[in-house]
Amino acid sequence: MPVNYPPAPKFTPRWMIAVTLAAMVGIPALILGAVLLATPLLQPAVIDAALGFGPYTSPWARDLAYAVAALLLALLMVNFGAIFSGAISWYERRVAGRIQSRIGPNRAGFLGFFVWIADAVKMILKEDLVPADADALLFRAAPYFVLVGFACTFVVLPFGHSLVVADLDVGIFYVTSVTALTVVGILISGWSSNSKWALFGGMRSAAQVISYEIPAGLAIFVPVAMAGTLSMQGLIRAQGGFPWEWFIFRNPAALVAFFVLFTSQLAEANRTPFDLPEAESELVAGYLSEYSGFRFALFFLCEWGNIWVLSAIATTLFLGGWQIPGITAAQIDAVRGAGVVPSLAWWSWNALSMAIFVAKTLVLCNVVVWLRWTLPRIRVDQMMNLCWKYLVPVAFGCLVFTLFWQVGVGARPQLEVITGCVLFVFAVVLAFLFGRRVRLNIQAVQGDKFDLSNW
Amino acid sequence: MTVNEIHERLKAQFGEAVGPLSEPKIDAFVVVSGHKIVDVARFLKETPGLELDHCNDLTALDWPARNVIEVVYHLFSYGHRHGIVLKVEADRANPVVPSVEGVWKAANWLERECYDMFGVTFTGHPDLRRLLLPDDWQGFPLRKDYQEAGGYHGIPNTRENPLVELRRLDEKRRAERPPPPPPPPAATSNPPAAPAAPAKA
Amino acid sequence: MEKLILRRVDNAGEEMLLNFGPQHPSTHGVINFLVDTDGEVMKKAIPDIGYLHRALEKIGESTGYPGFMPYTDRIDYVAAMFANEGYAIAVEKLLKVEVPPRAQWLRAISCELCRIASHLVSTGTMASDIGATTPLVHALRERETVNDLLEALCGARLTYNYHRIGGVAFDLPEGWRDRVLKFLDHFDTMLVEWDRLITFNSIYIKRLANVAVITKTQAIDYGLVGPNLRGSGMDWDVRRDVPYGAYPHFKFEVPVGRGSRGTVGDAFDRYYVRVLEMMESSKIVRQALESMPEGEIIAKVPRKVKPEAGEAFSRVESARGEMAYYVVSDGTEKAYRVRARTGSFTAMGIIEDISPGLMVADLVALIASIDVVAPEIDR
Amino acid sequence: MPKETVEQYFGNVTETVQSFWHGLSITLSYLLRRPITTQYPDRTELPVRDMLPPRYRGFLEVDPDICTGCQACERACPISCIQINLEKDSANPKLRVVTQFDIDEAKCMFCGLCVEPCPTGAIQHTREFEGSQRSVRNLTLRWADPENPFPVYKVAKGAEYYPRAPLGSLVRAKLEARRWDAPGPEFLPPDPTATAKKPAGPKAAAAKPAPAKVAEAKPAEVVQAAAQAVPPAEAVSAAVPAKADGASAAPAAAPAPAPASTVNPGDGQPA
Repeated sequence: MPVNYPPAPKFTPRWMIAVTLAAMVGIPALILGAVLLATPLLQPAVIDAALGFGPYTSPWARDLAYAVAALLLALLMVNFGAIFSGAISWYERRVAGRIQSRIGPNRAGFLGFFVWIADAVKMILKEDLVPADADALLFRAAPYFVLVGFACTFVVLPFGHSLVVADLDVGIFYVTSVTALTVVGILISGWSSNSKWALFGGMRSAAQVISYEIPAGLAIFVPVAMAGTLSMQGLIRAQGGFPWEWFIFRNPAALVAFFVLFTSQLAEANRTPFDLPEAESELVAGYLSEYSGFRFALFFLCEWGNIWVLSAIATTLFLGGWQIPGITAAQIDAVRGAGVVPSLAWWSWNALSMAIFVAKTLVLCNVVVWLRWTLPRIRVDQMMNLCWKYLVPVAFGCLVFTLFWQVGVGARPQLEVITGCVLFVFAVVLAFLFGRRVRLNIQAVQGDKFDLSNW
Repeated sequence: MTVNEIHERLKAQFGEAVGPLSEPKIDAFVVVSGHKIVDVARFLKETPGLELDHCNDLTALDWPARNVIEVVYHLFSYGHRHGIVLKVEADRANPVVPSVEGVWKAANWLERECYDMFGVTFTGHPDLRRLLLPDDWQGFPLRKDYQEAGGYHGIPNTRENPLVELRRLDEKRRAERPPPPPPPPAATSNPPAAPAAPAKA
Repeated sequence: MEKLILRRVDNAGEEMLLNFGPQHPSTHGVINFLVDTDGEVMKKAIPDIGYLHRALEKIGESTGYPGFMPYTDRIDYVAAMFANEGYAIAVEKLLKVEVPPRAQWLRAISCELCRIASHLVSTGTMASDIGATTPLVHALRERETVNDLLEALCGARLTYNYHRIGGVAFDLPEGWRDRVLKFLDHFDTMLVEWDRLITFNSIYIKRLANVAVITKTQAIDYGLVGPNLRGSGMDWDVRRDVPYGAYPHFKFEVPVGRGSRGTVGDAFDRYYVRVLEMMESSKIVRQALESMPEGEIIAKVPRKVKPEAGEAFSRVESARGEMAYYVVSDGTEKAYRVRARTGSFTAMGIIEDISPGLMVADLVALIASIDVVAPEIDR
Repeated sequence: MPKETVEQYFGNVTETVQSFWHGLSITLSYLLRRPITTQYPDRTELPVRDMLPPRYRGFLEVDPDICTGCQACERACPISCIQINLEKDSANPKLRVVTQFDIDEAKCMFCGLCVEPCPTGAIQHTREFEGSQRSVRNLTLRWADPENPFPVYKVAKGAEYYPRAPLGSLVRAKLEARRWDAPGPEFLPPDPTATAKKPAGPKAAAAKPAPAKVAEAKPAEVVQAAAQAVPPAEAVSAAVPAKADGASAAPAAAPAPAPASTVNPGDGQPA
């Protein structure tokens, strides 16, 4: 059929592949590089030293400088969240496609990488609909609650050895409290939409998130008890670089607590199997039913961005965070130097620690994505059942066990080392068995074989 | 049990209310008088040895010539693997038949559909509303004399027929054109070329 | 319907009336449910159907006998082959035509492949309704292969129009047999993987087991047929118990719900019966391909189909249960009445009585587990 | 929720772990298998129509060169989407010409019933399926030019095959000749007098050259009977390698792939 546009090319043009690959590498490199540079340099102490602020400086000038720094950091972090959630939306669709024997997005750019940018542009250009009978003010405000709850967590999320916006003493506690803002936003959106489906979604979300805060909170106490601090950096510094020095392996209860925490966080982030608030086969789109355009995009930005948040928290608490194997945090501190700008070696170690942290977090992000495309959705009463009858008692048991464990470790420190090694070997064996299972799965189906083509 | 045996049992039980077994052209049926149908149905379902527990189908036939609407019951027994077809004749002007919903729950929807399509009123039915058609639909579509209203609430149900319209266009063009005597030989000389040329719309 | 809504307004605040459909992701077509809920728990779900009513029975009175065959495709477009077959059998009964053996074998093969395709949709959408999208795509992937095979056989992927009065339209294409056998080899192993991927997933089982239990007596009383009836523990299959076509020549088992994960007749049983039926269909296709007789594929049927006056009733085991055609002839070229009794129609009738006490999420499971297809309900 | 025993409680946990183990291993294994989808339509190996099986029921195509004007297809069509008009040639009264052979492809349900009675295989389903048009009126394909009607084809006695144009070439030419957003023809305003006639519409119009039609019916049926005796067209076209364009064009009732003269590999699509 003659149509009004030229036929699509048979192959992706070279320049498009080049541009896409450049963007794939460049965008993360740019944003992570900015994080690497900005977070240590925009700290009060560094600003004071750089601008020569002393005890006699006008508080106004100092506050202005701090405010500018804070704004810059906020901008950086929100952008990091947005870019990550966009990129993972593409990645998730690609992985989902592959899991489902499909290709996934493949039109905008090589491997369809620019689809998330296209989506964002499309969402912004769409009409911002407010239903006639909706509570317009709350309806418009709801996405910002969600966004604020999401963005605020980045204040304490570490990226590397010294790469954190603010290492609050109450770090992990702060995270659990600001994420609660998200549920307020969802509840408001569900109520104000004046739609029964949205109301259902909002109510489910409220019930779910609030319930799962409890096992999550209890599970968080396990590493906190082991480290003796609430500070995110302090929790990481209490662990080591090698896997057997991670909290997850150092204590059998921590292993269990990790799964409890991860499950609860999935529920708090409304991810499958806990995607009840927006269960598309039951509630059409749940609390999102009436949203369109940019507000809809904000909800999804937070949803996908939350994958990073939950993975980063789990990495921080249990998986050794940014710890570099063989190098202790104190050693890195030592090479900083006395100048305003740290030494090159310090930057390198920090970059390496960031790479390690990002890698660990991305592994967990993959798990989140992978779970979503494997599991069905749980029912609302079963969700409550799971929380109160399984996760809460187990988390509580873990906490009590850890308290005794810490007493034991205080008496015999080698206990932790032995457990760490044993559990690590156990994990490796499990991973091997799992890999074998995967290989057998491919062989079991007639006609299927190992094949990585047709991406 | 064969259809004949079931029919004999029925005949013995209900006598006059059960008509003769139709001459089995293909599938034989029995005409039952309307006021007895619930009793017959219950008898067929509950009598040991018959146990026609499956109301396979319930529908109707419209016979304007005989001025009746026949309600047809296809019954079957899972246990004994036999079945029978019952028919109840109702007056076309005011078809009323007792409902067998109390005997087979399946009849609930089947009777509603029958009401919807034929206008047969099933007395004793708990919820005799239109099923497939909207509540405010006029008429009973599967009756033979049903006339389409030509739309529903201003929604037309016809589409222009391009075949007829194109034909009219052709005829008009031909009428407008002066009849030329020379073309005919030309038309016969190059017929194969004609289809290749894209039809001028 | 208005009356119902008005009644609800009286006790507004206590209960909520939810319009579940007609445009809803998991109503499997255009069906509306008026759901009366108290929070997540339903008081009642009242089906409101007819959105896809195309008056096929009325159309059947105006097309000739052969001309109605393509319309039967549209009765149940997920499993069109059975509608073809049922109608053909009914008209053959009227015409007293004997179908040649090869045609009967071809019918069985095409129907069983179609059953696989239909059950794949059913089980796949069920998984998707429960929230797992991956199994749906895997099921559709296998179904595409079946569709390819049927397309090569009869030229269409969905509305096959393959059966004819007196036989079938085409013989097997070249190389088709090997393609089918290759697919079945793959498919059998795929089903094992399918079970591991979704059937025995603990969340999935928890969502389905003990949900929307239909007892055996209820199932019979409400006229449920096919996998829904068998899921309730009734050992009944038209193919085996009222044999037609080539089925008496094949050995196959009839899977019956055993309540393996909960109660007999729960949603899981109905689901699992379908999975097992796919395996049986695969067996039947293999046997049929092996024992395929030679000969004509269509009986001699006059071009003007004009059966003598009378009526015929045919029953076939469709993917959605027993599909019955009731064709009445008045001796002319056009049928006096064509009636299609479909499995989905009666299955819909039970929802209202099963729904009280279920949760909204269970309604989705119930609809999926009785595998209704909107066009088949409405015709 | 019924009471749970301790075994059930822990059984739930182990069952969950086990089933997740299997489920996750399967989804992971799919990352290492080949997706089955292809990028449509620009990355397929062949144009999609050439990958379809020969029996595929796409757009209907009529070869006017071998159309006998028997109207069997028109009668077979359950939805009357074919309309044929025969007239006597004004110059040669013995010759009948087809002045209208319209197929409403928008209405057609691609059932294939019209193909079966055709004595010469003039009407066939092709593998063409892409024909979207902005105006639905443009989907009525006109196989006879009313200005220049084609004469009916006389079947020679004992004809083994009919010289059919390669299957699909005609309909493709027709579809390609028209832009997708071409405006449809302007129809005449509704005729107030025609309302009474309308229900009988196509039939009444077709019945005009009545005597000719009756005469025609007889030979057509003879030919049909002959066509039934030979193996169906399909078996033949399936035997021919399906790749070459127009292989499925092997006309109905041709025992050998005889009219290969018309099968021209070069005249397919450039790809």
